[in-house]
Amino acid sequence: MIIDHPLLGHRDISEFIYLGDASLLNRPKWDAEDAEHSFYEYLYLRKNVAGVHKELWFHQQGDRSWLVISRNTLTHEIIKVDLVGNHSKNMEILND
Amino acid sequence: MTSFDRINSSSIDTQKEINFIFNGQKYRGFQGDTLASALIANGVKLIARSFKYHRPRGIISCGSQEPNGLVELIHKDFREPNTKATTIELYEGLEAKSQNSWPSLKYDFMSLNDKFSKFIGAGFYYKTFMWPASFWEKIYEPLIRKAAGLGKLSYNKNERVSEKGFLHCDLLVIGSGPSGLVSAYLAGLSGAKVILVEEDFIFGGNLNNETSDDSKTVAHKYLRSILKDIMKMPNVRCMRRTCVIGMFDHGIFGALEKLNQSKIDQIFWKIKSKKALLCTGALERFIPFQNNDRPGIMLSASIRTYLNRWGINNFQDVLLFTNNNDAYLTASNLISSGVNVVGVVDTRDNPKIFDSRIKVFQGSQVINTRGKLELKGVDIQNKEGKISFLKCDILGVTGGWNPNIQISCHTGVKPVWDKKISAFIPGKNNVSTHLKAVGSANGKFTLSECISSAEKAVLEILNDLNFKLEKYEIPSISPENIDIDPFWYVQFGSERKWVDLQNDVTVKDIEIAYKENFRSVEHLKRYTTLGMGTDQGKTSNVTGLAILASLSKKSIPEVGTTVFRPPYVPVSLDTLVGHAHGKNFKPTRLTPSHNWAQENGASFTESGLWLRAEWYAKKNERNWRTTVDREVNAVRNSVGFCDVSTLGKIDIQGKDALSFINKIYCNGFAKLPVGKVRYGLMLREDGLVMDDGTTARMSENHFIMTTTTVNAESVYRHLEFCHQCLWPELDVQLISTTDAWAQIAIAGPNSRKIISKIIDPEYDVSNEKFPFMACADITICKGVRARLFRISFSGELAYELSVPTQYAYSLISYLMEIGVEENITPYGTEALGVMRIEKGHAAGPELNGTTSALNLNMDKMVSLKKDSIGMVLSKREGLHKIDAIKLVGLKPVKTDNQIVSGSHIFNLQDKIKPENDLGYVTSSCYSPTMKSYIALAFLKNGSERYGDKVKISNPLLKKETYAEVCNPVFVDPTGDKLRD
Amino acid sequence: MRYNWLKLLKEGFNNNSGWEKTWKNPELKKEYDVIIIGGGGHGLATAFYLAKEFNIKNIAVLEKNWIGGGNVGRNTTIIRSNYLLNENEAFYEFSLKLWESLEKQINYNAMVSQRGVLNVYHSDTQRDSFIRRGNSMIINGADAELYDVNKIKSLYPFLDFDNARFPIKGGLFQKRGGTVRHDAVAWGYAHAADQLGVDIIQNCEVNNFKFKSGTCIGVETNKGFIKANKVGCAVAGSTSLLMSKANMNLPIESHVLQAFVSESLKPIIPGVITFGAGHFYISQSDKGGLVFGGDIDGYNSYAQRGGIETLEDVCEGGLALMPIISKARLLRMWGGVMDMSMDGSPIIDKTHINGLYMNAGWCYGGFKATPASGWCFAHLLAKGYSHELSKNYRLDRFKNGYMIDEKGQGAQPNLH
Amino acid sequence: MIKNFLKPNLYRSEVLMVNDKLKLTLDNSRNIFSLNENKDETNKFNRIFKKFFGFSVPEIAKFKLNDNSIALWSRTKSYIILTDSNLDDLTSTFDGLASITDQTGGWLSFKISGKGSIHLFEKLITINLENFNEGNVIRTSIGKINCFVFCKKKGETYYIICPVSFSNAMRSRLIQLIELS
Repeated sequence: MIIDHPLLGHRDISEFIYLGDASLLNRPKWDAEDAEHSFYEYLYLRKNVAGVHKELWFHQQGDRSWLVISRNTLTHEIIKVDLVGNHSKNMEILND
Repeated sequence: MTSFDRINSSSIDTQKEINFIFNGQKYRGFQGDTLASALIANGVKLIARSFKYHRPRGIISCGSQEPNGLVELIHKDFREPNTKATTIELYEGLEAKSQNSWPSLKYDFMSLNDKFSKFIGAGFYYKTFMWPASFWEKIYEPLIRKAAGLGKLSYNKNERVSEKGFLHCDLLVIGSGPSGLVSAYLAGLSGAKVILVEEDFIFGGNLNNETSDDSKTVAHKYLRSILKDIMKMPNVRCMRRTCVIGMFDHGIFGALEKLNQSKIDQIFWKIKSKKALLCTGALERFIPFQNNDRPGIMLSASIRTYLNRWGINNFQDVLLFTNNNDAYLTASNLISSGVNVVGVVDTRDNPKIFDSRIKVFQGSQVINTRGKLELKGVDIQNKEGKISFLKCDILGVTGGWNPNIQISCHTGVKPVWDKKISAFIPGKNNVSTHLKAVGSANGKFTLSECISSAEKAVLEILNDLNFKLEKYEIPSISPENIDIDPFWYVQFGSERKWVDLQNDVTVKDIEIAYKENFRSVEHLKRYTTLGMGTDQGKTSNVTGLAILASLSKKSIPEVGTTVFRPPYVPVSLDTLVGHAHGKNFKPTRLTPSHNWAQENGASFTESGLWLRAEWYAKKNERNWRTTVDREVNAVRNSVGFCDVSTLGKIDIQGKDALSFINKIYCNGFAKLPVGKVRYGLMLREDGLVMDDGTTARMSENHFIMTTTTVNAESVYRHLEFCHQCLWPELDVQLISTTDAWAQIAIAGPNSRKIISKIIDPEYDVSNEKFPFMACADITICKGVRARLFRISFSGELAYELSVPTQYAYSLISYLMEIGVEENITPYGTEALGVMRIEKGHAAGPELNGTTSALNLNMDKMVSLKKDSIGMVLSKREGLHKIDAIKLVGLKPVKTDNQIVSGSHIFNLQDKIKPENDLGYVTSSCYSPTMKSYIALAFLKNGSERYGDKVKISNPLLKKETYAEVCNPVFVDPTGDKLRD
Repeated sequence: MRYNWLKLLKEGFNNNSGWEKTWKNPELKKEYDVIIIGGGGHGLATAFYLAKEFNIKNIAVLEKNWIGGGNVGRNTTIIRSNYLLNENEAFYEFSLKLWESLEKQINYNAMVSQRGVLNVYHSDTQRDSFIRRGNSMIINGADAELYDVNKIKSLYPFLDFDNARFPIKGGLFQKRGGTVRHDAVAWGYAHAADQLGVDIIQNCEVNNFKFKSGTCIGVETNKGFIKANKVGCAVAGSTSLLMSKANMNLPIESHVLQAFVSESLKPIIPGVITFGAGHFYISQSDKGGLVFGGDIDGYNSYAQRGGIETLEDVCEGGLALMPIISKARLLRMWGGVMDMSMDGSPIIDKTHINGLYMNAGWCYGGFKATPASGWCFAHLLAKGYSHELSKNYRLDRFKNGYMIDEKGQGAQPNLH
Repeated sequence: MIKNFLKPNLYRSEVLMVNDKLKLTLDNSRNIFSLNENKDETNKFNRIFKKFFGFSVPEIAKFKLNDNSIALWSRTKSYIILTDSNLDDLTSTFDGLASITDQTGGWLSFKISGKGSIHLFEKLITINLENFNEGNVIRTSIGKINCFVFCKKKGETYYIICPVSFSNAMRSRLIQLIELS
């Protein structure tokens, strides 16, 4: 695969490392009432969509940036690549 | 007849003679021959034996679709099994032999199978060999395995290397036949970056197989001229002997280039193309009829190719069998070059006759053939059912054409059925790449269609890529007509009719499979092995499908399609590895002290990519244990040093560095003062231990974190995740500095003496001024920048000293000089390991990804009052089982009893059963300090069981010993040594 | 029909015209006691054991395409019981024992071939964890031997002993491990289940469950509604998609695992060999093809195909272990979609809905588990509570912190 | 300047390999630092940077150089500096504006020159060399070794900067490949 890095353009997949569902950006509050349950859901439960999947990749061999990639898990087609940013930007990426 | 009588052909150089050996016999061919063409020219018909029935077989085709002509290619130092004679470019001294036959190709013992074919039809083995069960491995399977298999593997000592590379282009043109040439030419004119690949060793594809008769002269002239132009275009890279083996995601194609005049044998290219055109032409179909597999039976157009491209006309009497017009072209060409054509057997009732010289048997079928090792003649049957015998030594068969669409299926796009040509063409909407098929590969079989469809496709592509095309010319070509009448197989007769020649799959096999309910295409393939051979069913899949369709009274598309998977042609595994084999499998990482260690007799061990000094043996030392004991004693009694640079070092700076670190470690860091180091325990978000290490506060906003060697990379990535994804608002910079600093542990009661000798006078390392867990930026040896940490892995008074990497060698040599009176001793990873076990420090074997802080007796460290990675989920019930395993020490009841790591622990009275399993030994060694074997282990309720005796069970090595549970800290449990 | 020598002989003489369907194509009934969704190895095995061991008779297996088209038909055919953790080892050893008697049970030759599985190691730490594993195996009634490098040299002379980047120091060997003709497992279970009256329905896709007051009462399919007392899902790879119809988010991601096969070659590789310093395992089929594989591609995917990067990585591992295969040619590559669970271990459990059960999360241990998985799932479906050996494969173990993590990778499916 | 009595291994500039198409040289005369801009200091940082080095901050994936220094963009707000200046010069200059990490000796730089370089890099890295122009730098991996590659003159002169622990592996890989071309 080829990932179109927002800053660096087309880079080969061999430079990247996959983490998983981009919902990992949305870490629950540690001191909330139901923290244990929400952390359980945050860490373990996945939508695992067949279709466009937002996921976290790390540019290990490149600029060490974390990316949110929208990729179709049926065709592997990549629709969008974003750099992670501040929390509000990340939430936009997740929700758009 | 010898290879010297060839009619003239532009594709071979009759001036350049080539000698080669086949099955031990010497032959001669010409520059430009393939092994197949040379053998045919030499009149060799019997080439191989089939897979299952060991039937005699000859060449049937002229390319990578060849199912029969597999040989073993013999090189000086290695052999290439299962090589297709039709794709081997002839070279001087080539040596090849037939496979899968014994004692000889002519008299093959295993051809006995043929006699029993009735009983070993499709899937027979699923229904038998079951009784008695034990016989399978012992008797049946060895027999089957011995019989199966084609070529033999040999050790590969190929001096010529494989390389890999990566190319980019706007347009990739796959195939250099008429459509490919037009595509590459027009794209080239526009200035686009084009790569044109050709599997063959000459460009031109079908252009080389046809004569330029009147109808084609114009076109051929034109195509030859643009081929010349393309070669001159700087923006077009022409790669012959290059086969695209697969299409992968995002427009990446794998292509294998063979280089014949170079130290490099082959290069595996990954080609990233914006657009790609599939110009791979079409493959001729075979027709199953009784005994349609005898040597001498070939594909009609392949005969034409051997005639026109290689100038071979040493055929006696040729008969052709067809359901379309193409056979007549073959016939005419043969007649014109003086070959006797017995006639054309045409399944069609009244075919248009093009050439009065050709005798036509219309509405007729070939129903059987004669001859054992070579074709002697055939029986044909006419409409009225009258059967007559025709003598011939060559039978050319054509059942029409299948577009060569394999590559278009590689990204999961199913082909679609084209009624007009009764064949599959590439499916559209190829989402993950932008591949288009043109010409014959898209079912446009005639020359005029090839050229016009290529033109059309290229213009669209150039438009998409914003390339402008100035004026260009393409001559108009008179259209031809192939007029095909679908005909899949001859019904007549109950003898075997081969569909898949290599795997010996017959029409009967397909009927059996159908009867037994293997009616999905995939079931059929898997049950009969149809199309599973090295030819990947290029000539058989569609025919098999058609037979299945007629059995189930369905149309072919209703029955299903056959999806092709990569690779397009089989590729040897070394191609995909390139340079990364042997010692180069993974790059080797050397420590700053490597050269010094080498000069001083260290033996090395792999630790991840690193090579580390394991120990420094002295001449007279009995074995490694003696050496390691000496190294340990030296540290415990005086002083030693060890290169610990492989530990990950991460430079953490910025205003919020401290609060960041405080979120990373589960224990408190908020109050870490400048000039102090603290041990940190890092959890994963799931609450289990990820890594541990120390972090030193060098100044207000400057910290140095160390990680374990194995986790250096993953911890760094984890920190970047926490910073960029979880807490981007923090002002923190993370830099990995593992390579920049050489870190030397200097340990032992005399370590302070040593440090004092090298540290510059302005620094005070007295216990008061530089106590346990102190750290500082310092200079040594008159101004060399360095960092000093008073930390200890061994449990002794100890320091870790960092200097810029390039000073390591010189520093170590200097330490050896000034440490003479203390008998300073270099020690390796083994002694390091022994001492950490003696001190009860957890390391790799204990931090195995399944252990919690509780298991390590560190649960008190986890601060519940702050947010840190893993804190919340570390509270889960399962991580606090009442009988949780705890890290403990083990002392053997007899000190000379070794406690082997990996042993399981049981209560003395308990049976060795899973439900009694209390834990396992993680690390063990002989402790010269305790004068005993010792071990660390995880034991249920461990911390409450100090003093108890337990059974150390190791059934794997048939060992059982007894040990006493104790505190994991064997040496200096109170930690006085560290502090004094 | 029963298969035996005589039958084969008879058919041979009468032109093989008398063979019957290996499994029938029955009419779909309106109602079943148990519906198994998924005609793969696990689904078919479950149906077979339900009928045979728990004598439930009215059973249907619904397969959306053709049976055996899932992972049972797309794997590297390895069977073994060499696990580290007792929770797993006991289960997989039970499975291996069932493999050993499979063919008699189903009257179909699946070519169970116990030619041994060798895992080589390259470091002391690796050796120690192999010793721990080998002991777990023996303690759980399996067989295991620790080989030193000389023993390995004598048995596998073609491995790289001279020029290896990571020298082989020894290996853990399980003699009873080996390979099975994967397709034949599906066909054999189908054949045997069919003989016991199980309805095997191909091309029947389940679009939804039907619930009534918190109970699952049947399934909606492309062939209409089918009523059932109990519904068991065995659709590894698509589990998340199916269970989402029951509003469940699962601790599962779907990933592609590729498998590779070479051209047919004369026998060279005895049994199964796995590499300890990279991702590679290999065996040789009875037809002579080298069957090998490595790691999953590592990103979520439902495409039954993978990337070329994995192929390269696998071949690198292969040549590092055994240079002799350099000139073997890759013939085909394909991918299967795995249920990768959050701890690398499977789930065989009830759901929050009465009458709805799931068998999932097999990562790439699914094939070797087929018999035990079928047996234990059948037990759960028939009795309503877990079989002793699968009682730890609970869905709620993640919530409560009872993960079964062989590799110690934590909640990252692509690392298991 | 340090006048200590420990000798650093100096890898100055030595030619490792030459043939008609390519020349491989080890080129290590300078100190190496990573310079990381602190949060919210961009304007001031850029100003001081230009003043100190004599060229402005390199844009994304670009590098700047003059006789004393080379500055490579390594990641957002982060730069690798090869320079004659020493740590104290930098710390005093960028105090509070950036985090400075001394990497001298941690990296080794190889110079590859000659008309064969494009064909060499085709076999080493995966990017499109057509668009890899003078002044461009990338961080990538060569034979699984993480490194920086920058282009001094397209098709002519390139540099590879690689971690010192991998430098032997990199060195032999480059020599082997040059021998083949």
